[in-house]
Amino acid sequence: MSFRYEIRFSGEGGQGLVLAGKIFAEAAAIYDGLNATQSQSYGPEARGGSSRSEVIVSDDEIDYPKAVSIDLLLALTQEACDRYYADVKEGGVVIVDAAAVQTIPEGNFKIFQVPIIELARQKVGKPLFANIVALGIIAGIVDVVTEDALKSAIEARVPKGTEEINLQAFQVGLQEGKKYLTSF
Amino acid sequence: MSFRYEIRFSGEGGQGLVLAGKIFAEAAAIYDGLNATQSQSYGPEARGGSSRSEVIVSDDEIDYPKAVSIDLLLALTQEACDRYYADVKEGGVVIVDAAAVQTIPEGNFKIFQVPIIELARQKVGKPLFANIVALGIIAGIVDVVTEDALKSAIEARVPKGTEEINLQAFQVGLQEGKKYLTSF
Amino acid sequence: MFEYEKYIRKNKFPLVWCSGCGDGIVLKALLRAIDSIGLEKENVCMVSGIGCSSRLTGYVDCNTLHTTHGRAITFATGIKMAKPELNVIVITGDGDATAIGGNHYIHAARRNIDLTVIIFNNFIYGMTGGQVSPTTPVGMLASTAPFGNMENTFNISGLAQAAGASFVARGTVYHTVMLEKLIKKAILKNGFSVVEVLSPCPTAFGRRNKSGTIIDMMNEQKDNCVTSARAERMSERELEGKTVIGELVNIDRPECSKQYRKLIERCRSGL
Amino acid sequence: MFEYEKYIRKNKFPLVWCSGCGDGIVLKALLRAIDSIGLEKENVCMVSGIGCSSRLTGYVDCNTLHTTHGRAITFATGIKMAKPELNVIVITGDGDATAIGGNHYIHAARRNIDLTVIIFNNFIYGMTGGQVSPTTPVGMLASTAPFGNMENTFNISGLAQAAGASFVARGTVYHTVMLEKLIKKAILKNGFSVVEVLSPCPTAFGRRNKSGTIIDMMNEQKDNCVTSARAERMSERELEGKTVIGELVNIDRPECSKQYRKLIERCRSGL
Amino acid sequence: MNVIRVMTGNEACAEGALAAGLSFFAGYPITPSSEIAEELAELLPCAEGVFIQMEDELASIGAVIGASLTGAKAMTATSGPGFSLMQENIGYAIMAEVPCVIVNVMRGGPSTGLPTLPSQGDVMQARWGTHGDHQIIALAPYSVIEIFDLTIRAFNLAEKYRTPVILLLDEILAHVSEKVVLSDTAVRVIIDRIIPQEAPEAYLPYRYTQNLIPPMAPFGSGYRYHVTGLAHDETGFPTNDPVEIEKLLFRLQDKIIRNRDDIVQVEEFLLEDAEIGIISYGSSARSCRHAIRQLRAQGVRVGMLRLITIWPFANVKVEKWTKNIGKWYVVEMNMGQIAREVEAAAHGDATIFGIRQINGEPINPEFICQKIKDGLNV
Amino acid sequence: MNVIRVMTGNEACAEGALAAGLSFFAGYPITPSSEIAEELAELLPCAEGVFIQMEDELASIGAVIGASLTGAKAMTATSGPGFSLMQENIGYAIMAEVPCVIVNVMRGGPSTGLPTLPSQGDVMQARWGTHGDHQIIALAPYSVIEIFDLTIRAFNLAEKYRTPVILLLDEILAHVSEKVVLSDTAVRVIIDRIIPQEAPEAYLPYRYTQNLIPPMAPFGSGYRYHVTGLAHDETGFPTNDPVEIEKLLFRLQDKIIRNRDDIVQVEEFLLEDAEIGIISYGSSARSCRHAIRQLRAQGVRVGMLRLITIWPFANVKVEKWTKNIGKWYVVEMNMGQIAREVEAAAHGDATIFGIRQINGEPINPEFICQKIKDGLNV
Amino acid sequence: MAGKSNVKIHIKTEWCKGCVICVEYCPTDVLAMRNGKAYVKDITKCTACELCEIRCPDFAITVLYDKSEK
Amino acid sequence: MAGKSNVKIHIKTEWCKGCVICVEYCPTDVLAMRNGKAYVKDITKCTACELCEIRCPDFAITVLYDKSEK
Ligand SMILES: Cc1ncc(C[n+]2csc(CCOP(=O)(O)OP(=O)(O)O)c2C)c(N)n1
Ligand SMILES: Cc1ncc(C[n+]2csc(CCOP(=O)(O)OP(=O)(O)O)c2C)c(N)n1
Ligand code: SF4
Ligand code: SF4
Ligand code: SF4
Ligand code: SF4
Ligand code: SF4
Ligand code: SF4
Ligand SMILES: [Mg+2]
Ligand SMILES: [Mg+2]
Repeated sequence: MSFRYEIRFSGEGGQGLVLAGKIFAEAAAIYDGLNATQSQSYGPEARGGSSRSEVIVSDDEIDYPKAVSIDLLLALTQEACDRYYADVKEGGVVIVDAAAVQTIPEGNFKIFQVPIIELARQKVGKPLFANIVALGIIAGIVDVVTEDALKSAIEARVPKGTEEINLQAFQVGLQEGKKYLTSF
Repeated sequence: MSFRYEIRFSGEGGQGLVLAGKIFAEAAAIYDGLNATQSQSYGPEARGGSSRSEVIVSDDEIDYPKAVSIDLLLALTQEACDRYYADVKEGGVVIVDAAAVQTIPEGNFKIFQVPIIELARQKVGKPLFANIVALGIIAGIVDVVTEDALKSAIEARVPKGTEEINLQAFQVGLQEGKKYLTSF
Repeated sequence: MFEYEKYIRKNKFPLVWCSGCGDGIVLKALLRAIDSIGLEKENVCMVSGIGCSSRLTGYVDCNTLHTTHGRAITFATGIKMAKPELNVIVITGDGDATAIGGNHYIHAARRNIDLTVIIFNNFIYGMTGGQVSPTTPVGMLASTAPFGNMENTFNISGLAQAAGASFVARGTVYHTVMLEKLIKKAILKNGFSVVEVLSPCPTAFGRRNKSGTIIDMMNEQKDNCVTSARAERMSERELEGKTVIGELVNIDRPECSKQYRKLIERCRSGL
Repeated sequence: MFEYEKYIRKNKFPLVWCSGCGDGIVLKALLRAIDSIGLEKENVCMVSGIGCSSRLTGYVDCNTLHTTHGRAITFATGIKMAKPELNVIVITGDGDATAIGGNHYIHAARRNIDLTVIIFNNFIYGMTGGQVSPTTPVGMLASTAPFGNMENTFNISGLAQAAGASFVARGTVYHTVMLEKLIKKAILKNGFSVVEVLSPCPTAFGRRNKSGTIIDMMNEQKDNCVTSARAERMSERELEGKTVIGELVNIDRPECSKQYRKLIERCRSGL
Repeated sequence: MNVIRVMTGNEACAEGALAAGLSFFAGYPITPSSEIAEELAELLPCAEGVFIQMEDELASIGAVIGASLTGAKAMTATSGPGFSLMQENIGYAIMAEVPCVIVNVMRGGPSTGLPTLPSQGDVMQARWGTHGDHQIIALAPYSVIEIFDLTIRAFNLAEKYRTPVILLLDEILAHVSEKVVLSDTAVRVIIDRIIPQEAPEAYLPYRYTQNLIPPMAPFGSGYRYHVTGLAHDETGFPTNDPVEIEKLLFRLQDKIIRNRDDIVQVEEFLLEDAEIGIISYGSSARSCRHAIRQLRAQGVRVGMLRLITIWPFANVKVEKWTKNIGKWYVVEMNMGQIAREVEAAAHGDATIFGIRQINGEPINPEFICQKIKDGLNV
Repeated sequence: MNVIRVMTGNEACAEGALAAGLSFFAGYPITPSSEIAEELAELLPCAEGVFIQMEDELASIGAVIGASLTGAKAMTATSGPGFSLMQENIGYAIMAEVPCVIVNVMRGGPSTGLPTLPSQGDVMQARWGTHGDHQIIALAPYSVIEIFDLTIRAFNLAEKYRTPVILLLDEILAHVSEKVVLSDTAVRVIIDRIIPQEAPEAYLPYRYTQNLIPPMAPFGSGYRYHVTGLAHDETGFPTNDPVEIEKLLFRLQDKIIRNRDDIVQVEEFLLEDAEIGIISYGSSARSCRHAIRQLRAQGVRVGMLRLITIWPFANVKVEKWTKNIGKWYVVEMNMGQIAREVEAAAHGDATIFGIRQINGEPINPEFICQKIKDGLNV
Repeated sequence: MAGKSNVKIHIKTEWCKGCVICVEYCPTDVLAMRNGKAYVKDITKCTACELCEIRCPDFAITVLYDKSEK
Repeated sequence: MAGKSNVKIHIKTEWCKGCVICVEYCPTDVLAMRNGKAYVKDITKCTACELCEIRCPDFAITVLYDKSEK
């Protein structure tokens, strides 16, 4: 049977989670020849507040483009984590920012506490790169999309002139992620 | 069976035919205890052009308020006469202004050529009163609504201060009409 | 003798307007202005809204568009932006342009799009039988102002100026020759141009307000108007109760459709 | 210390607006103005359209009405005419008031109906993410003006004046104290009053136009504004590039809702 | 005492509104509705009410909603093009539950169409003209006196159910003059909106009361609350909570649907022994009555189910009658807008024929007779 | 060559329009449609086309009609509130037969409702929103690539039938990013309007041609004629002649209705062996496909008739399939707008259930599965 | 003032609506009304000033003359 | 400039959005930012001018002092 992998990127407005989702989807769809959809949800209030972006990857047609049972949840804030962990499926993966998420949810899933924002600050220079670092971490932990595809998608999507530093951020995440390596 | 009497007042804009129709309807409905409806039709162009006003009088409820077979047609212009005479029912009455309508329609109806406008000018003072003169003529010729009812309706409807002269116009018409007396 | 026949749709005559309605006089001035410029009928597009005055478009042998109430300027904007080589003339009434259509009027002025808007101001809603308009003078009667209008009125020309129009003028049907010249200037102006024409409505306005015949109403124009040139030399007090006619505004500002063509050029040349 | 708590709906806080959005500063000035007049909350009615700024009404503990985009003034007109004893304050954005709502804006000014309209001018459509507005300066970027805005802009205040407003003022969020005073005067004025407030949008306008932080944007207000009093003593050239703030128009004209009450009196007394 | 008058439909509408307690009218002139405004311009100030001619129809409906929020009984009147322009704010009145009456005097459409000629082409628009799911009440009188009565009823329903009510007239009814007998003494039922009894602090403007209709406090009466066109909870403040959204939208639906029996009125005219049924409404129903009398005189047993309430649709009655009578004609001055509804309600139980006319002329009774007689032979 | 891209529905709409030959866009921003305008603001000038942001939606549709009259392929995009404001002039475009495309990206209603959340609540409004009798074409794609294709088709139908065409998207489709494969080489069918062949003197702008669609001369091409929203005869000038009126209104109806076969498209998805049918459209149809696959995996034989053309309604297909399959679920994000149409078309031949959701959330496939499984036990 | 020779005034009565504008504003009293329509009372006084033509709202008057003579 | 005694500045951190306006426009450098929120760095310099309060868009600052002392 065909596979369907659901990722939810969550955190707050301004953390670039929609971009992360788009890059992931493009990596899958354009460079890995899979199907992918990406969507986001708008909070009740347009400004600020929590933000979420979902990517579905599949080798078949993707009918319903919203998450139904999440394979992987990334949460960069406590609020986002609290709100979304319950949607993660049994045996799924939850990656949280180690500093921002202090209360760790319990459930039938693997949890990874990674100092994502800190890594971005220290090893890339700005917390702004947390979204790309997170992409690296995901690539390190799960095997849905190839590293090469993600790199190509990053190069194509980020603003001209920032390709280098973004790829560096990806590498930082990748290495960190590989420490937690799991198999898909 | 109940009776239904249909009158169409026709001529051109500004001849007061809508007012004539309303007076006739009020005479029947308010003062003679009958039912009555009055309606008018607007030409394709709002300004000027031919004008028509229809009154239906009945002792029963009036369902369809438009003329279906006309009992009496008043025509103050040739155009109006040409346009409407065909809707007059067999044995109906057609009253035309003797000066304005030169081509007399042919059909199975009684036709009366009356110098209505001329009477208004000469005996009342202004051609403007032709509509009230016509009411008198109709009252003289057919017996649908009582003279008294028409007089009361005229008094109630015409602008304050003009009651006298309008009643005079009615009398002028009435006398003329009686010359042609017929029975209903 | 001017050959109106060259520009009219003769088989649609006689005109729908009432006897004495000023609108026919404006139509003639407009045709003479078009002729004097030498515009090709193919390249003239007249767009009107809804109202007595807006029926004008049916009579002119060019590209004519009778739209919805108040929206003529929006249709005209689409035409001008899509085909800037057309001369687009908007025919509208005081109600059409400044009541329901007021927003489009000020926005077209702001954009300074090259339309010529001729507003037939009869101070009333003629078509619907004499309701009050944003230009009905205070105290005047209308079917929906049976106790006399008590709302302040628009200064149609002042509004266009404040919104950004390039050319604003006021004319009357009495001053027929001047009217033709003002319309001509307005058409020739590169930018948003307005000619407000005081065009009496003897039926819906005149009758109710006992303004007398159309002659009385035109004589009133003769007696009551001063040209903008003369008005400049008059004091506030002398001007009281007078109507200023003639050219009121004539300035140069960037025009919308041409600005857009420049952008296309820029994109095309990859700048 | 001012007791804002008396006037706000505390349980709706924190405010929906972005960090640094000027709108909160205006809200505070408005509350202080209301307090300084001594208006009863029961008798204050705030009516807004749709937009970031229009979300303000949700936060004030009075009769509040969040209407449809561009139509706040029409609802407010109904309220004022039906219940003239209410103090009706309209909260609106540059887009809400002058793009989609432009017609109601000029008509309310024409009628000179006793509303106080506070226009939050951030030169952009904030709520929908930064599209060009009729006040976006020429050359500035917006999501629907990716090559820079090339349309001329409205002078919001000038438009109100031309349409007939009684009171027109312009303020900024930097000049907070003056803003409070202008709003107070506007509310007290018997007639149509407008306060245009320059309220920076760091998100939808600032980011795209590299205007820096909200501090940079407020400093720009500090550096670039001259009061109307001072402006009168400045030459055209000196005024170039400056923004005039303060009271711009203050005249007395018949007010609409009161005129109507007079008519009712007239009818009642059978005159 | 009875007063006998001859008046037009538009006059009757204006006077009915005043009798219902109208105190605010905002409108913009349009044929064939303008006389309603003209009447009220004259009558309202004398009744201490407000008449205002707005700059357009968008503004008219806005002002009406605003006035209603202060407690006024408020109305506007228009025709097709203006009715189209009002659609956005009709939706607002539905969402914010602001009572008001909107008169649409139908003329020929689409677009500017036939400004002076009658039609019934806006029936479906009255139901579906505004965006988003909603319910609406629409009434269609068929005589001048019924215009008077149903105008009052429109206000009663608006106030009772906190909702806009649409009164559908047509050019014929608007302009026909007809005898009406107005009784001074007859007790007229006038319903006013329910105002809150609780203290302001306890007031929830959109409370889920048992009858689904929250009491409504006039602005300026000491109840300070928030009104919005956004989806909102009981407090009146915006919400994006799916549960609250659903609760709201279902309440808005149910307050109308569950009260169908109170709202829906029909007239059953000579149906008891009928072998052929007619469904009609408004001025077309007058043509039908005329035709029915004529047909019956010729021995054809025809009757009519006349819709007085158009929306919500008289499903129950139509279902019942289409089970009883197998052949129906739906007579209307449009291309079959109500015929579609009848079709759906009949579930195949009866054959439905449309008698339609869209040429700007009223439907001639003779035409109906002919169609029905033609049908007898097949 | 094939180009693989990931794009949103709104982007696909903008690009589809350009591929169809769009050269004029006028609009006013509104969530969730604004990105269509934003894309085109950037792309149109480079394609020598015109983008203009108007002062409101009334102006937007006006400008679009004006531009189309000069020969441009013209479009606007909006959402519920703006769509309501456009209704008057949509009627104008129908009456004057001016081709154009109107995109309505549906969000929750009524009124301001749920600006950022999806719904399918404007389906009936698309059919009946403007006053007067009329026909309309409306299409509802269900994927990003289908948005691209149907945007082109919308232009083709508009130009072919001289009529406005409505493209109904919803918030989900507008904002979802999806893989699309665009082929450079595949021949895309692009239909342009028919222009007159006769000399200007002989041109009748509203001629009763055999195919009912009069050729259309662009303004400024030497054909000087008159266009009005009043009822008009073949010459384009106003008429009140009942015969001419009827001719016009029937032609406007028939040019759509007689071409149903060309216009109406449906997708029959796993219907052949189905015992239970689903009817759905737009993004709801994606939930249905997901549910169908799941149900079939569990042995439930379900299939779907997916409406691609919403209006004119796919009566023939629905009639056919409801005769074949006795149990149907109509799945939509509204209170059952299309379910009513299905009911009418089924004539009682099948039982119709609605699966509705109006809480701002997309319909979860699990919810559909559950409903259908619940139905198995009764 | 003596009129021009060679002047002809053509009045299209089907279009004339009898508004009297031409009569009123003719400087030399050339025109008059009869049966609600304008007619030429005395062409000899006509100066071919065209004021009647220019102001007739209904396109009903045409002033014809040989321009070379003017 | 010496600050006022008896002044208290209350910052409601739940409402503060960290826009820095208060910090920037405090004439005597009383306030500063920490973790994206404003805090009172040195109350002794505060003159109770209320400029911070008046300009805080988020109602997050309250300046409390005994007015009689002013
Ligand atoms: C949307 C809409 N509202 C109202 C009308 C009715 N209507 C037609 S013309 C008109 C006013 C005309 O007044 P004006 O523009 O001054 O033109 P006039 O007839 O005086 O030349 C009105 C209100 C309409 N056609 N459409
Ligand atoms: C009829 C309609 N059209 C468009 C919109 C979308 N919309 C909401 S707010 C807005 C513009 C807001 O701009 P502005 O009035 O300047 O307020 P700001 O958000 O900048 O404070 C728009 C276009 C709408 N809600 N309704
Ligand atoms: S009603 Fe007035 S504006 Fe209309 S045609 Fe008659 S005179 Fe002219
Ligand atoms: S987008 Fe701009 S206007 Fe809207 S809340 Fe944010 S800063 Fe304020
Ligand atoms: S041309 Fe001049 S002089 Fe001759 S009739 Fe006309 S107005 Fe009189
Ligand atoms: S001006 Fe023209 S319409 Fe008027 S009376 Fe003279 S000829 Fe006739
Ligand atoms: S009150 Fe004045 S001095 Fe004190 S912290 Fe605030 S701004 Fe600074
Ligand atoms: S001004 Fe207010 S919101 Fe901004 S940083 Fe200071 S306390 Fe926080
Ligand atoms: Mg007018
Ligand atoms: Mg703004």
